[in-house]
Amino acid sequence: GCGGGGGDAPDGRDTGAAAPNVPAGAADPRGDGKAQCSGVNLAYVGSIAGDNAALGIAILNGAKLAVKQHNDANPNCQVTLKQFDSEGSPDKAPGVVTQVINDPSVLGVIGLPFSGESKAVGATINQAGLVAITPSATNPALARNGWRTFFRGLGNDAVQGPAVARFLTEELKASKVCVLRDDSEYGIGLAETVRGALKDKVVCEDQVKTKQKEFSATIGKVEQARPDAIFYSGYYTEAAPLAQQLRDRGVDAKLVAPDGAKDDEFVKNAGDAAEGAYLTCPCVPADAFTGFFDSYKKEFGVEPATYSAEGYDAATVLLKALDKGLKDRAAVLEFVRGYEGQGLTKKFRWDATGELTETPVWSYRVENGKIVKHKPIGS
Amino acid sequence: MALLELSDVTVHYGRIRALSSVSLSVAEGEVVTLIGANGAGKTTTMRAISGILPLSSGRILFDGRDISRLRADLRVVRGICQAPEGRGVFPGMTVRENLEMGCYTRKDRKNVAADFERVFALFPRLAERRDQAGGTLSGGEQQMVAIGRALMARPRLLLLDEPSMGLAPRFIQQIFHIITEINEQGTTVLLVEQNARQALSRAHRAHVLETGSIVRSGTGAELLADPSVKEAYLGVA
Amino acid sequence: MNAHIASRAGVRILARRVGEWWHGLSRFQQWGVLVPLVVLIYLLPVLNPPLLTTEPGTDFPIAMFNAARMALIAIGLNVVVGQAGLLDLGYVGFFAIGAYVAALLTSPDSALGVRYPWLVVVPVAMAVTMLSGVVLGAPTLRLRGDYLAIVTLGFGEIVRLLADNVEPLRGNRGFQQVAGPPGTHADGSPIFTQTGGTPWYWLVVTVIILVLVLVGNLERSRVGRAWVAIREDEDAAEIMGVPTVRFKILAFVMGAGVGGLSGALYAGQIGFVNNQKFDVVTSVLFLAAVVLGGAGNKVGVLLGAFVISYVPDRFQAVAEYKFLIFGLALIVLMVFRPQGLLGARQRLLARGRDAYRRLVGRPEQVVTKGPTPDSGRGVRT
Amino acid sequence: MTGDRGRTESTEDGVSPGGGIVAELGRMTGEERRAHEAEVAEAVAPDREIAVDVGDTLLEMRDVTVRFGGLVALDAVSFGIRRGEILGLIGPNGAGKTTCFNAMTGVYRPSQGQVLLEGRPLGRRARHQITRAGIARTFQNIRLFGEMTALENVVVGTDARHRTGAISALLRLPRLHREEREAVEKAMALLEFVGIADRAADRARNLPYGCQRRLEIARALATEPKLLCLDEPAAGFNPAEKEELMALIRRIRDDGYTVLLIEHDMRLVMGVTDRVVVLEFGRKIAEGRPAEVGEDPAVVAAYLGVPDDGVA
Amino acid sequence: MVHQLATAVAQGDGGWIDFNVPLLVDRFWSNTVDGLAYGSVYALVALGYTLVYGVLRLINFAHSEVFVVGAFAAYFTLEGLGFRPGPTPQLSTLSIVANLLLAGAVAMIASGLVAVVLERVAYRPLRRRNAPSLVFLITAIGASFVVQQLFFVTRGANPERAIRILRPRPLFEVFGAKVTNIQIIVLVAAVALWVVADGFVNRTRLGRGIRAVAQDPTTATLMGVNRERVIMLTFLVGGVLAGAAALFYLMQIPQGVVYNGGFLLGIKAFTAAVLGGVGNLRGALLGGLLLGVAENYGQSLLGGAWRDVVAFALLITILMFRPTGILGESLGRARV
Ligand SMILES: Nc1ncnc2c1ncn2[C@@H]1O[C@H](COP(=O)(O)OP(=O)(O)OP(=O)(O)O)[C@@H](O)[C@H]1O
Ligand SMILES: Nc1ncnc2c1ncn2[C@@H]1O[C@H](COP(=O)(O)OP(=O)(O)OP(=O)(O)O)[C@@H](O)[C@H]1O
Ligand SMILES: CC(C)C[C@H](N)C(=O)O
Ligand SMILES: [Mg+2]
Ligand SMILES: [Mg+2]
Repeated sequence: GCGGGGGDAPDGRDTGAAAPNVPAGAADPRGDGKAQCSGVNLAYVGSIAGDNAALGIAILNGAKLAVKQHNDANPNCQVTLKQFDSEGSPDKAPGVVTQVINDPSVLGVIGLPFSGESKAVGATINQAGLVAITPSATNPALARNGWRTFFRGLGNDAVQGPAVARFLTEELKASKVCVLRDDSEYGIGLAETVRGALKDKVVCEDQVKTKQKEFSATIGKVEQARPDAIFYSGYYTEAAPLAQQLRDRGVDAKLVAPDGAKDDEFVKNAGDAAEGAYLTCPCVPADAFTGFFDSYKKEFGVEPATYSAEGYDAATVLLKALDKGLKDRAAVLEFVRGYEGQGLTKKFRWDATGELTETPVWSYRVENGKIVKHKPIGS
Repeated sequence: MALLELSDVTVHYGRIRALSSVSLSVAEGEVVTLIGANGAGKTTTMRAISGILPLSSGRILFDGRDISRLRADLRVVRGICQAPEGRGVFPGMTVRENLEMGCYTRKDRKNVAADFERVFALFPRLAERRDQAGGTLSGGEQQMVAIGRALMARPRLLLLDEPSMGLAPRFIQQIFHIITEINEQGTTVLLVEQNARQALSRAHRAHVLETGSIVRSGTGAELLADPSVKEAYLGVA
Repeated sequence: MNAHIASRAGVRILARRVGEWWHGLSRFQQWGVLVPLVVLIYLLPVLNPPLLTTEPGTDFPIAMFNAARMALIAIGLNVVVGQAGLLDLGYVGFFAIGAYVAALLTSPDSALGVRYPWLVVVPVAMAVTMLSGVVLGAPTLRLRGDYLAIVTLGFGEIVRLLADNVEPLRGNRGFQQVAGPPGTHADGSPIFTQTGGTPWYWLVVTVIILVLVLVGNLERSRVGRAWVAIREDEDAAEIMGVPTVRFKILAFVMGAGVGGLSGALYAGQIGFVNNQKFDVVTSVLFLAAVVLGGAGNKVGVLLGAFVISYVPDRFQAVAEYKFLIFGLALIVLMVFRPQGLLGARQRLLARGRDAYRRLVGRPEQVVTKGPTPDSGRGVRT
Repeated sequence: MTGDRGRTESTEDGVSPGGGIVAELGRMTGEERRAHEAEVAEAVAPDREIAVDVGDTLLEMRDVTVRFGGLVALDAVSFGIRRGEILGLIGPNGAGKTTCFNAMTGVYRPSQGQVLLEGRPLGRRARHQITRAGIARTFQNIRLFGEMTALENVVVGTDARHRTGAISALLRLPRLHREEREAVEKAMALLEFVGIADRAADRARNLPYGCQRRLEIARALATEPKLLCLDEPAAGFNPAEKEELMALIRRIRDDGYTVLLIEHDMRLVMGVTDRVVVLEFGRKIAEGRPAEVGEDPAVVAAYLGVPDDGVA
Repeated sequence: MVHQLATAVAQGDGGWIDFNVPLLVDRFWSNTVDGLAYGSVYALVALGYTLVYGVLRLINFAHSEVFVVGAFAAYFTLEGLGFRPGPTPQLSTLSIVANLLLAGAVAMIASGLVAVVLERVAYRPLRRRNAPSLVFLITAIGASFVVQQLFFVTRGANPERAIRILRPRPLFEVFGAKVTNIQIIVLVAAVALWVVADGFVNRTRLGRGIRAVAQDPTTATLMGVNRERVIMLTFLVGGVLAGAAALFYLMQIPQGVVYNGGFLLGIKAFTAAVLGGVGNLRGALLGGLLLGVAENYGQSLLGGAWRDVVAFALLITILMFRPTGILGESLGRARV
């Protein structure tokens, strides 16, 4: 449902104060410290060194933190978080997932972060009966494949898309929008919903390709259409140079991009061009969860990023299953299916397709070279 | 003193021995000729002297200094230049540029123009074709380029590997005149020829190669008269 | 340094000895060696030998399947590059076409909305690829040497870019659940799955043996000789009566067919096809397999393919460095054995061994490439 | 035969000719040898009707002109080659002799004029079709398949006459076996015929120059040509070897082939040809019997030069 | 089935290819200008391919990595000079020029050195062992992997954050197309470098040596040409040009510093070399500029996604009509 946050925020700047604090009763990976288990592990599968790795690493670190806290607190239940680099790409993921499936000690997967790779391997994971909680893949169609093992730890783009459209028209007052997208499952899907919601406000469209660095053709189209705002549906790797080249060419339409671009890498790579850009995300600002924020920063030397908290939450759910002494994949699957509990970011309870019921969306903004939270824009 | 001296030179192609213990010498100012059947190792000898084939054993002295291990291009600097079998014309260079390559290592640039004239006078055909690409020349024309190019180097020792091959009879005679002439001007010549009668009659000394070894040596006249040489290489005239 | 040279010479002598020993055996004795060897090869994924294993980095049966698939590709490419001497840098294009045909005909993502059985799909994939071989070959085979190479490279890229841009080919998103061969175990679970490499491996090895026999037959016939003649001197070949264009297209088509077949197999095993796997680098890896093994030598090419596919899988454990190691391995191997792991001597006469023995009293000169006067080897520096 | 003379190398690990037909040849008596040679001749030209139709025109050059940019390499050249003869084509360097060959074998297309084989214009036929129609040649700059053995080189020539398609090769149908066996027999006989049988198993590139020239002849013969074109076959031969080559050319003709010969060695030309055509600057300047042509002052001036001593 | 596929193709939103002629017309001149500037990068890299190809008949697959080295070298130099990713600093013209020159010089030196080292490590041993030419291709690929992976291992998969010291600023207009300061600098410098390289190869003695080795290495040796030195020199010149190209590339695409950033560019540059006639220096320049411009027209007409297709389709078409490239190979072919 869409009851939540957006309307409540009195004014964009100060919503930080209204952000959820560590919610009462949020699940803690440490548990009671008496868990007993052995030979059971979890796996993170996602981009570690490949494209858009920063997004993946933020998640991985969140999960690592959860596992570390768990292991420190539970001497009799030492869980290893095995890491598999899918390089974020749908063609690499199948091979990697095969590895994971063929490792019998892995009882649950945190991942895969991106929609494209998730789609490519969903059926295989399903066949293996291995539960996988994605902390970030947002393509709505993922949940409609009938995979029993697929669980999404956040809102999908069917929520984010309309929120973006509303944001563009209501908040930014744009009446002419260019919708640009990349060629990923995620980019295409999200652009589709945004376009559907914007209807005739869309004055130009174009598609860029994964790893593209030169965008003169796209910019030519944009220049011709003279939009008030540009929505780029894709990841930061392409978003950054695109933004920069748009500005170089003197295009000054407002730039909006989704969670795929919400990373410091975007700001760093786009240089001055990122300034003032808006980013949307079905993720909750992590700075409010002070405990998590501090331990993360202490552990990794950097602040938590986009989906760190979601990664932490997903890992926590799976750790709970292991703490119960579950020893096989089927049992863990059943456990997650019936799971109900508060996490850092939201309440976790999945429907039959693996979707959550509570799904906030926020907007962020680049100010002085930093991404700062802006306001909740939907749920 | 000998300008060039090969002692016990052995050369292999892979596992195949092409020269076994060949010793020969060429004195300054001489014309020496090598004759032998197909595959006797004449070309191999020339290549070994020029340094494009490594020796398996033996030594080559040039001007009293051991050049057995000297790089091929440095031997050219020392004054050894070869007009190779198969001509080796640079196909994409014009006749002029090909000839120019002969002077690649020459220091005395001022005489080059005169040498061009000399070569063009010897082979008027080349003068006509000076801007034609080497690769499109006829076989004989290429042979002229190869010889002309070697002359352009003004070497101390000129190695000619079957210079008459592919030339019209008129030019064959001319080639032998040229050999005599440049020899008289002070160039030492080592000549491989199938045209044994001509070669022997113009050579000071000659060697017969058979299956990689020297089987007979002597002055040109001696070998011309040698019945076994006559039978094998001169043809029953 | 000296030891290094000595060991190098040692390797060469050993290789020669083995070669001579093998060719000295009678057909019957050769079979006696071959059969157990083939059995051993079939058993590899089951044995999972300790030193050879790629685990924990990569599942061993899958690694073996990958190697076998690479071997199949290498055999196909070897027809084009090794035998006919046509440098093909776009072989991946054929591989891609095979994979895409399989995907289009079996994936639920396909706009065609059909799910044909695998056994139908494979011949269709091969046919389509062979056709594309003609399409590429016919207009471009007049080009010589490296010009052909760059055109094939362009062809491979165009195939990939079409996959990128043509809407129904789904670009980066790709096709999932591409079908594999039919068959279920007794308990009803499918034999060919994405996670089980062994059945796939057996399938591919069987296909390889079949293809080897056929390609070998071609090699020792007029066709194989025509290919080598074209490789050696195209003008002269034509003037000696070899219809060069026809044989070049034939080489392309043969190569393409095998490429398409391996593409379809690949798509089935991995279950997913998108535009990312079909870039020039992949093409170049295929080529590396051929050259590393010894272009023109079928057994060599198998070995080369094994190395190319195995090294990165083996070093998965040090994932970050695997391509670095791989690159170094390529250089070192090639510097050590420039003629390929096994030399490139081809036999071009049916029952040629007997013929030579009878006629000349010794086998043909099976020296691997030695120095030639034109090689400049003698140029010391 | 000169095969034995041609052999040079002594290999270190003792690979030597050993047994086989070649060694046997050495052990034959004169009688046996002649019988064997008859056999060889039979294999080389199996069902050739020797010297039928001698005299009609096999190949005709009709006003053939070849231009390279502004350069006229052949200028309206016309001459005919009669079946069964040995025709010499001579002329100074760059006169257009090789260009003539190239025009006949489809390497160059004449800008004007026609080449007719047995009265039919060759037109725009592809090179391999011209070979199948019956013209074979050797090259002034040797063009062998270097990595193939001598035997294989010749077998490629025989392939021009074979019908094995890709399918029968793929499946080893019986035709393949038959043709393969025939091809090897015939190729071997041809190698013997030109005198390099003992080198059958060597790679072409490793043969010395002279043997390579012989191999080219064998390969050309293997295509069963009606007309054999030899471009300076004696280049790189010594006089004794030239003698043998003359004999070989004569035998080729006696086997029923027609031969067109480019050669600069006048003794050879005078010795074997029936007629001679002389080119200069792309034009025909003389045609006739060798003795006549040799005396023609224009030919002497343009080509032969004033004899220096008795040697050619 | 074919029918189904055809309908599926046609239905993909409004067809998957549409011809946007108005856009092409509208942006014709600006496409031309951009294309020339971008094409000069291709041209400089293409020169390296063409030189090496000319001498060794070898597609130096590692040349794209030589380019990458140049890019990293330029980048690190700028970083070393105290510039940081993010906003472009305000600098005087003089200081911009000086910094760019310095970065360019370092890039050229680094690329030149790497090219020479590559030659030593990957090619020379093979030459000595008389390897067949395909093998060179494979070690080239191996070397390419190694260089690439060294950057990958040390710098990761993500592009370096863009450092820019010069922002594009339109200087003047040609037929309504803005020409920026960067484009002018790049074009002028590229052509100047080409002139120097062409003069070197075609007019100097060493240049003649290069050509001789290209056409017949053995005979070249017999004429006294030091083959190894010529080869080294060729790699050096090619590398230096690639280093310059890397700087020009970065001026236009500052995000381009990444371990595999040379790959596509390398292929395009090689395509350009072949397009012009490989082994032919003029061809490399022509091919590079032509490719740059044609790509831009193509992407306006058909959409950005088709940019690369246009490049390769152009190549294939041209080769079908001119089998040795537009200007033809400069190395003659032996006659039959
Ligand atoms: N590249 C090679 N590889 C192997 N063997 C070779 C090679 N070149 C020449 N030979 C062998 O070395 C021997 C000598 O050859 P060489 O070319 O020196 O003979 P030659 O006397 O010049 O003959 P010709 O008169 O035919 O030119 C021959 O037996 C030949 O087969
Ligand atoms: N492809 C070409 N381009 C330009 N000129 C050519 C070409 N081919 C041949 N020529 C010229 O045509 C003339 C005739 O050449 P051709 O090779 O026919 O001579 P030839 O009579 O065989 O001479 P030789 O006895 O020297 O072999 C020569 O002057 C040659 O330079
Ligand atoms: C990590 C996220 C940016 C991933 C993105 N939401 C996707 O669905 O692919
Ligand atoms: Mg010789
Ligand atoms: Mg000629």
